[in-house]
Amino acid sequence: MIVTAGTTVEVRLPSRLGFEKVAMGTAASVAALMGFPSERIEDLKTAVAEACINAIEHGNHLNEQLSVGVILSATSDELEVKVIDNGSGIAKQPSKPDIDRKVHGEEDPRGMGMFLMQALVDEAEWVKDSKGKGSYVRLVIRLDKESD
Amino acid sequence: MIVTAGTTVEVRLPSRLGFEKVAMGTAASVAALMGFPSERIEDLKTAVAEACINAIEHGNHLNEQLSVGVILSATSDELEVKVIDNGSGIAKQPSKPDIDRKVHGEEDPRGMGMFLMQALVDEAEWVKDSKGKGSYVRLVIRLDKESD
Amino acid sequence: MQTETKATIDHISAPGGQSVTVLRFSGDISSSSKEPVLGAWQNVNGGGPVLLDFCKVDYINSSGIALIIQMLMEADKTGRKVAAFGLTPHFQKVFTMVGIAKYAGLYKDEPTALAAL
Amino acid sequence: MQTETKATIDHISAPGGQSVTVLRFSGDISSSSKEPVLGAWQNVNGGGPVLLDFCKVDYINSSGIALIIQMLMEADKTGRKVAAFGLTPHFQKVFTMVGIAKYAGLYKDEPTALAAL
Ligand SMILES: Nc1ncnc2c1ncn2[C@@H]1O[C@H](COP(=O)(O)OP(=O)(O)O)[C@@H](O)[C@H]1O
Ligand SMILES: Nc1ncnc2c1ncn2[C@@H]1O[C@H](COP(=O)(O)OP(=O)(O)O)[C@@H](O)[C@H]1O
Repeated sequence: MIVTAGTTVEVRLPSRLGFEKVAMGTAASVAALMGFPSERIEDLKTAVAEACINAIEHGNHLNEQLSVGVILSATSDELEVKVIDNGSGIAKQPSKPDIDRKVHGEEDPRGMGMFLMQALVDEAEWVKDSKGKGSYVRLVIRLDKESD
Repeated sequence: MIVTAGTTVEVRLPSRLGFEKVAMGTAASVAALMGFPSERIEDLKTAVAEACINAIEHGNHLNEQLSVGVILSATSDELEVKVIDNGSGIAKQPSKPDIDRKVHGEEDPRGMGMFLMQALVDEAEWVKDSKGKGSYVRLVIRLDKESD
Repeated sequence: MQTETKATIDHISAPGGQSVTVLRFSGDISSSSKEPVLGAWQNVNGGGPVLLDFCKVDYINSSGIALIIQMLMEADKTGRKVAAFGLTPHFQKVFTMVGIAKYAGLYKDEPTALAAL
Repeated sequence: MQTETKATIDHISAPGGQSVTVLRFSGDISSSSKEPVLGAWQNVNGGGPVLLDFCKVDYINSSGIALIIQMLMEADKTGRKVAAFGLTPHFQKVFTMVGIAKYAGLYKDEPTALAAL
């Protein structure tokens, strides 16, 4: 058993669609323990789900031999969630989804995950793999912040 | 990132009372994904909470530098949950709680955790540390089994 | 290991007498829901409005939202009116964030959605 | 990082006119609940029955159950009647498994518990 610091919870999931729900359940429990209101917990759950889906699909290419890591670090006023995969990270930040273009078939109907993460949490940052330790997205929600 | 098999979810929690709720949330999500009915999920949540509380209190003696490991392994018909601590395991199986003796002050009012684990899940087994890898309790719930 | 998506089709009348198709979804709405969601849309007949019932859906992710946008694409082609009800406040917010509210009215329940047609 | 236990004390009358003390708990009932749970019990006066209200409690662990047994010990000493209500079906089962049902009636809600006194 590895020694870890005080308030870190780590989860490792198989790279199979559906398992993002396990990360949602874990993140929701940590956020509830920290006293986040239920609307903020819903925001976090959706952001964590989208981060895990991307890690499973785009990072680990649905290879079930690879796992997705989720590291939840709680301090007295914020919760940071890192979702780590074995890929090389995002090539570029996608443009904001444009519903008119989507509805008129001028833009892929998909491509809303990263936008939702940014819209739902207080901080969302994508970090590309440097030393083979995996790429990750870092999501932060703060206790004093109102739900947008 | 470590490579793991297909349907294993691993969680690492700090040895602090309250964090058993995170294991409950994770276990509930995995069980829901597997299609367990809600009563069985409640049984599992209570059993996993009691296992984590014992690991935190009796195994790791509330030392927050140590973490509690929870390994959830799903097959098509059962879910196994191992809760691992750094202690040397249980000395002996406690006797079944006797409510009359408790109410009359002849027995410690505590001492119901292991009894509840055994009563709530289909299998509960305590394994003592052998090679410094930690002691664990292994809980199993099966998909076809009715809630007792 | 995902909760299967189911869709049923109901035909009802709005208070004004107009005939309305209701697509009632249950389970998850995710990438594995393509067949049930778009298949249900294929079975919508006539030119009347369509209501999407999400009362029994508790998980929707961005791939599921993309399927809903695909229904809106089809509706837009023929000028068919679409509205949705039964979303939690969280998913009403999410649908509004991605712009769906611009193409489909979002209502709390079926009577409210029907009254607004 | 645990949800604080709160207890309030109400004095009500049973349908038969008997005066009844109700201890209403909220939050978690766990090892950190010793003060609020046993402190509330210290404040019970008179010899009448006591109802334990768990409607607003959603987490109880075995350390919390031990505190409930300690209240039953105190009640047993003076022959005071105790009943509980508002437990989920799961916790009704758990309370029955550990034998609490032998010393405290378990009822679905307050009127049912009051009627049974
Ligand atoms: N973890 C990741 N690893 C590699 N590429 C990623 C990752 N997350 C996102 N991307 C890239 O960014 C794009 C946009 O992602 P997103 O907004 O979530 O929409 P979608 O997943 O529907 O395409 C993806 O199509 C993919 O190319
Ligand atoms: N993980 C563990 N490591 C070491 N000892 C344990 C562990 N779990 C249980 N025990 C021992 O077994 C006893 C009975 O446990 P339990 O039935 O859960 O009741 P309680 O925790 O209230 O004492 C504990 O008091 C402890 O001595």
